[in-house]
Amino acid sequence: MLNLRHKYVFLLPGLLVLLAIILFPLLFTIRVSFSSWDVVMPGLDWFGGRNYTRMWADGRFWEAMQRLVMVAVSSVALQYVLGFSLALLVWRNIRMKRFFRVLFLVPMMTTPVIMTVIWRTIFHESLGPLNNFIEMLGLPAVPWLSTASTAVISLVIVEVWQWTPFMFLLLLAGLLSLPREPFQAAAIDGAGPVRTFFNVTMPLMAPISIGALIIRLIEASKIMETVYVLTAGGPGTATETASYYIYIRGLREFQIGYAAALSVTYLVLMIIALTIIAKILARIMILKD
Amino acid sequence: MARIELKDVGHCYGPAGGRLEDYALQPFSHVWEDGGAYALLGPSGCGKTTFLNIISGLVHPTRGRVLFDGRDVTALATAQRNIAQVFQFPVIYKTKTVHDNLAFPLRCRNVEETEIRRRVQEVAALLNLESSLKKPARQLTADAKQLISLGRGLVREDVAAILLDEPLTVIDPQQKWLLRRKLKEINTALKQTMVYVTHDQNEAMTFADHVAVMDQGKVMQIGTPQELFECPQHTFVGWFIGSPAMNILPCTVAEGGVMIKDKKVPLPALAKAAATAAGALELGIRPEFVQISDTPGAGALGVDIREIENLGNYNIVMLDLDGLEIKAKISVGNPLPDRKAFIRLPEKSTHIYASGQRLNPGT
Amino acid sequence: MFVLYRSLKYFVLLVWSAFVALPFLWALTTSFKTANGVVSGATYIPWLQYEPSLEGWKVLFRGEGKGIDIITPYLNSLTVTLSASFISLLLGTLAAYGLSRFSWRAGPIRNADITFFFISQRIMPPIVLSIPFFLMLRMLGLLDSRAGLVLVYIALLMPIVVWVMVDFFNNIPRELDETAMLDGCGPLETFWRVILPNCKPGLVVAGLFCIVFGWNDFFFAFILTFTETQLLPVAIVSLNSSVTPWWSLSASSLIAVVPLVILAFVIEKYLSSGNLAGAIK
Amino acid sequence: MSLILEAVGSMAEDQMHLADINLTFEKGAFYVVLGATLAGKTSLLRLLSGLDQPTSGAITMDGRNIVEVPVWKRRVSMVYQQFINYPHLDVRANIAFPLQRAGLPGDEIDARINEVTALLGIGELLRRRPGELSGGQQQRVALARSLVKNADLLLLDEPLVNLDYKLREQLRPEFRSLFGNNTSAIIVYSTTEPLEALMLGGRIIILDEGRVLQTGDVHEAFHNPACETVARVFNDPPMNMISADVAGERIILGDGLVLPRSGHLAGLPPGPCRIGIRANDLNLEQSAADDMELAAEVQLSEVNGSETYIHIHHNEVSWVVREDGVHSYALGSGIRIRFNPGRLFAFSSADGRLLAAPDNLVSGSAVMEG
Repeated sequence: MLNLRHKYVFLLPGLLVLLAIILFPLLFTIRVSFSSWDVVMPGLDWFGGRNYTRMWADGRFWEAMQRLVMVAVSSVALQYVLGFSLALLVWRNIRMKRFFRVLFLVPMMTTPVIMTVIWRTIFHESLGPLNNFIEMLGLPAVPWLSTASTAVISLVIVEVWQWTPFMFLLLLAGLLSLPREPFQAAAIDGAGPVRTFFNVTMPLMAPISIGALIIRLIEASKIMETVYVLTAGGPGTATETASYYIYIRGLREFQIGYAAALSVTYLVLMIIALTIIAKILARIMILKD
Repeated sequence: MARIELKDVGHCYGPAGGRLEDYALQPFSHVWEDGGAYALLGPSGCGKTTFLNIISGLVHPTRGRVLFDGRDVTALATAQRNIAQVFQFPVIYKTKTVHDNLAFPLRCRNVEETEIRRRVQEVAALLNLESSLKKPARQLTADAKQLISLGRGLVREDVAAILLDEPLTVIDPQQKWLLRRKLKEINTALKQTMVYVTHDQNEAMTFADHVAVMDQGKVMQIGTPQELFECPQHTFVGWFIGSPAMNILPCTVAEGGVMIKDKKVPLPALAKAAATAAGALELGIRPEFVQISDTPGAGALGVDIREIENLGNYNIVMLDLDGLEIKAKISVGNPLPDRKAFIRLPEKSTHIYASGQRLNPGT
Repeated sequence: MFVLYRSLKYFVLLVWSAFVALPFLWALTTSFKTANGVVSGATYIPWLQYEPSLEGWKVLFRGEGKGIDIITPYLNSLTVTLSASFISLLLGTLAAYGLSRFSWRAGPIRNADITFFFISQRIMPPIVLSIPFFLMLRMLGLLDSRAGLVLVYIALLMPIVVWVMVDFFNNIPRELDETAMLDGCGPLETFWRVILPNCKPGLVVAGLFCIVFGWNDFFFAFILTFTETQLLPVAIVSLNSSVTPWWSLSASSLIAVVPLVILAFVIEKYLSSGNLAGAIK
Repeated sequence: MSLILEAVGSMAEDQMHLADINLTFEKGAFYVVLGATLAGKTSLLRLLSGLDQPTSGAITMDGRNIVEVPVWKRRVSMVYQQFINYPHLDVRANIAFPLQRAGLPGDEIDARINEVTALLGIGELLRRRPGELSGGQQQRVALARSLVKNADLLLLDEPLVNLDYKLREQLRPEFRSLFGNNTSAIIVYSTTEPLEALMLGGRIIILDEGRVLQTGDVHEAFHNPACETVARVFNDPPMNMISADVAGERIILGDGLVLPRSGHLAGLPPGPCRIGIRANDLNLEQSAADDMELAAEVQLSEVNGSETYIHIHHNEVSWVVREDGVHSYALGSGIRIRFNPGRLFAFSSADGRLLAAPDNLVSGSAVMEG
């Protein structure tokens, strides 16, 4: 690698801009988390660790964290399975290949909140097409957004609709870059589709799969806009995710200090969890030479 | 193990029935006997990959038929043809051990486990892979991985032919000769029909008993390495095989000899063969066979020595015959004339070509 | 067996296609309804099941007071997205080149760590940043302005650019840079004259991602702007009030979403040409 | 103009690439750097170009330290083994690129491009992009771009290695005539192939494991390899070696082949030594009365161009015999090898130094120089 003085011209502008935009908010948040800043008394006083002790006992926050993990993991897992299956279906030559590929990419291009608004009308208990369809089949209508479990399922459906295309895109790009020879070799060795998938396709796709899973887990860990539009956390607190709960505390109730403490905890937990997941995935899927 | 028969096989990637020149592989017929070591040789784009794909079943030829031991396999897919193939880049199942890699084709065919173990042991012994059977295959070196690819073909008893597609591309230059030797050894020991595809003259000539030289979709000559070298049937083969290439000299026929640039060379048999031939005539002789001396004599041609390349063990002498360049290869130690020299072209090592095709003086 | 497998394959493809298309088709038919058409329950086919009306579409272009003005937010979204994407692309590409071509050391920190720092910004939940951003923009007097949003979006989009471009540069042989330098180009000239013209596919892909993520952001626009500067998603979601006008909501959603759907064609083209594969590792 | 390397060393990531290099390059001369893969050839060329900086030692041009001069201010050209051209420019723009950077006027650029493209036979390709060209054509374009600058220093790093055998055969003589008339530049050409070095001539620098083993005239070095390693590197196939013992008036080769301690070997000190013989000097037929004879088994016969290399094995001997023409020998068949004791090399078994070399046979070089 070259070592030139000019190199700073390339890296520094971007690095400094990013540091300036990110570093201040981060340090500020950490500082605020030790203050009692709220709507009554805005300002940076010293409140010690009391926000953190309050958080420790805040069942609603930990429930929101658990729910986040559940929603994120289940929706990403579904996206992976569906995205991979669809990618495999349109990978080789089929009729109307381009049509399917373009169509399958479309949802990720659309604005999540806007599409969620549409989904809300689809899930509407009495006027929405989903229940209309279910009733046509002679089944009882489902109260999609008004009971706890169905609301979570609705949320997962919207997430899957929106983001399976992203998984599909990354995995299809991966499949298209695979060499042909291993597949020919497997055919020559007499392997059927199942054997070929587990012995050739999966091992070759492992690095790309890990990348795609991690990227999607990172994005999914931030779920909140969908919740805001679809259910507003309801019914009750049944669909509150960590981000959404922090939003309520911080920007609805203006408990800025407490929200900051939640934010810091949330961020740290996410970094730890994602690092561990990345390591585990890498160990399971990638075999070191 | 099988005899491979090609009957008027040709392929065209465009619409069928086009002009013959558009064929990626021009129609031809040939038989590869059971157990032989064969090579397909030609520059990139010569059609050898199409040829290989027709045999392996990846490409179905526009015309003609492919027969394995008399059985028509033209329409069969790769998996149904009972062939094995070693690719340019090593293909292994990287999640599996060496043993499981070798066992894979047998497991796919539901062979009994004790039988699998026996076959794998046998093949591993042959390939010197016994000590690494328990290792994950991905940890082996490139040449060992190529042996595993080969081994997956060898464990099967039903294999009609083993195809090798540029198998030495990623092998260390120092290791190449060992792997070449292993391949030859296996061919000799097992009498498997093996077809080796390469653009590298040396590899083809080292491996195969019979080499098919191809150019622009046409099979130019099929013969033993020695035949290709000593008796090229086409000027392309004379140029492509051997280094330096064969001297190709435009000529005409005269009474009892051949005229090169107004100089008569006494090559009566060649002149007779070419007497009635149509097309441009050329004389071909390899630099090794050009005899050079400092004294004129019967049938000798006077030439100027233009340049001498001293290559340590031998000299390449560039000669000028009235503007025609002729190369001669002379061992060091043999005295060289100064500036002016006389060359002789021995008739048994000299060939005559009409429109590039060799004319046989025997007829 | 083969026929069964093939029918199954097309069946799955069609089912998923229907699932993907469902919200769009629903929005399309709803956009031609009126209050009557909506409250009578789910209907699908105009004329047959309900009387179609263009009211949902017309109201979007009537401007303030008389209807819902969609044009101003549209232009705001366009300006903010394009400016932020352009700046991110510029800074991110330069940084990615610096990371790909030169070696960096600061204590235990190496190239890979800096690259990771860039990319890791994507992990930052918007909610964590929202309050400080709010205060920061207020300090700078940029609250409720397009410039303020551009600044925020740069932090959001630059990581994506670095992610795509570092890998892209790593796949351009170093010898190309060296040849340019041997031919008399300084490092900046090398980058400008030789490297940049050869990384169009990477730039297109990175740019597309920027536009998609920028155009589709809702949260920051929601928190950091109020009345002066309204972006499209915020404008549309604000329709989603107590009495929801489903028809104009659907019409405006389709208008907001369609331009990016066209990008799906572009991405598919790059997908086939294999330019995307390099970006994912 | 002379370029001097003094005690130059190069390390990267705790790995030694070059050590203690002392070399002088003179204007108008042609240098071949010969060495196996990873011997340090590329490292050396990169130091000369200024793309890399040495970790120790000094590089001076006419007495001036040039280590700190950035690459783009030097007058250096380099041809890589990969075919490096600007993919976004057509052939003409590729070749014009360095001239435009140097600020030459348009008509001068046109004139130089015409000249160099005619020289390299790529006049027909000017409007094409590098991606549309064959490997050989791409390398010609890269070469044209390097030549057109009239640089002070022209570096070629194994330029033929990625081309196929017939193209190499075609380009080598072209290189020879291109570089033969050079008077104004230092040309350094690296290769792994002894044949290429011999064909191109000039002065040789033999590298192994980051050190210079021998410098001097190419043919002189070929006939008098400084040490056993040079003898291996500078012969293809590598020189055959065998351990020997000098006792009294006899030299015992390996497992008992005995030859008299006479002729050029008379001066060998008693005790163990290493004897080398070129594959070329092993024959299948008797050529002289005092030929030594050895029975061996064929391991493989390899065809190489118009020659056959026969790998043979006999007890501890694993040798290669070079034979003219294309022949085939069955694996494992018996074969009798003859050689003339007058063609043997002797090396010290302690440090590999050359002890004795056969007399140089009458060769063409005399004619060439005449």
